[in-house]
Amino acid sequence: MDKKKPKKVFMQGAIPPEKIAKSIANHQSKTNIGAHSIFLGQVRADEIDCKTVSAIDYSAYEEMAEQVFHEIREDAFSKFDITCAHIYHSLGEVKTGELCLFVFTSSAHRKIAIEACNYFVEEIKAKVPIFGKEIFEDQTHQWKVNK
Amino acid sequence: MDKKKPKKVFMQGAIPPEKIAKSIANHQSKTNIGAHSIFLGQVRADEIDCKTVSAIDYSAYEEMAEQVFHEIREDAFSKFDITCAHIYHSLGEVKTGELCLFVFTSSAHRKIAIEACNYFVEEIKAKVPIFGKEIFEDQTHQWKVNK
Amino acid sequence: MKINIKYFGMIAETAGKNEEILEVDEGIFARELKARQIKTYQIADPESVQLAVNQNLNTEVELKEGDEVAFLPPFAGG
Amino acid sequence: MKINIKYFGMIAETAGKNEEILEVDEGIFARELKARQIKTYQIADPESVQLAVNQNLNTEVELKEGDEVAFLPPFAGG
Repeated sequence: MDKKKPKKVFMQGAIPPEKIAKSIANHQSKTNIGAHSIFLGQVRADEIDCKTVSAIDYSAYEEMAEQVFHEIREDAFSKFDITCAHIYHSLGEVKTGELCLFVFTSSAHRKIAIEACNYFVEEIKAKVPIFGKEIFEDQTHQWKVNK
Repeated sequence: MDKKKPKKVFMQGAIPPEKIAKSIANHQSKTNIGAHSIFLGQVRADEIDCKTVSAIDYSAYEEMAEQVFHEIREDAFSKFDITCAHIYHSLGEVKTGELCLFVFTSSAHRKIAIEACNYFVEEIKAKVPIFGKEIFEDQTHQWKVNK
Repeated sequence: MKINIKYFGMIAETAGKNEEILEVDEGIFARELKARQIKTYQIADPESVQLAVNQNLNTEVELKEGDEVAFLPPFAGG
Repeated sequence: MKINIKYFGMIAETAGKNEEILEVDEGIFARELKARQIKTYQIADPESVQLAVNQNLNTEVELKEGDEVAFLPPFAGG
């Protein structure tokens, strides 16, 4: 069920820590879960050519991105025996120190939850059309590229 | 610094989801962090011989356990380029669906945070003298063994 | 025939627009449209640019009336 | 000499106590104390029992007056 429901991944601005607490609390009724694995991406104040990043402004090809997120979910559920999986990604400005990505996987056993979480993170970085403008403190910018 | 401070790992009863949100929020001022990896252990309602687990009652050889946690931390900081690491484990009764373990690692880069988190989880399961009494719904019990 | 084009990130910035409708000849391939627009807007680092035709990454497809073609710079999610 | 013994988990349950002070002969090794207590309390699955002498896992050490010896069943953290 959980698997089939189309999920909204994008949210405007930073992901608040309370959202993570709420997601965790929502899984306490699922007593077949033994392990949760969570990955959080946080915007770093990188220094590039003596300028410091103060925020990343995220944009995306949203229709395609939601479709790719859906395919990644389908793949993950066929590869891993997970109970549930949730992904949230920011759009718009996310300041340094704030969270831009939240991946949350759950399973009866730890290895499966952890592997599935890693799978999601790598797939998201590689396949989802999301773009990031790194804004420096002096308001100049450069475009971020995933490594 | 973070590394040297002796940390209290054990807490009485289940770990509330709000504690996780608070730990995350506490790291938003550390703008050299790019990735957090979190592992949560949740008590499963396993069925064994037609009886269902309703809680685990955790006990530990506390003085030794705190020392082993400290050694695991020292090892992890020497092996992985992590910014910070936090571990919390429950003592006493934790009901099914509630959290008994919270491991939280942070790094500039995702692979390091994730690997360090896995390292902590495996080391904790293997090396820390913690014992778990699985209490069934009929109040009988059996002793849990890590696989 | 008409093709709906979308530009993202660095490419939208270079092109100075997020979308446009182009009138092109029948039989044009996505890769040909890519080459043409890269030249038109002097888009930097062309090898790093991916095209999505109707949301599928593919440059070896012949375009049809009404297709949506997106010009995508390197991904930076997460 | 006196040795402080601690029992945990399943072993404490079997022994019916969490700790005791035992009077033993000088020169006794941890493994000898282990064998003795396993017999005394009929502790099940002796291979799974680990001993910590002053918080270090080790059965090949000679015990000294005042040592703390913990009998540890399989770990179950997490």
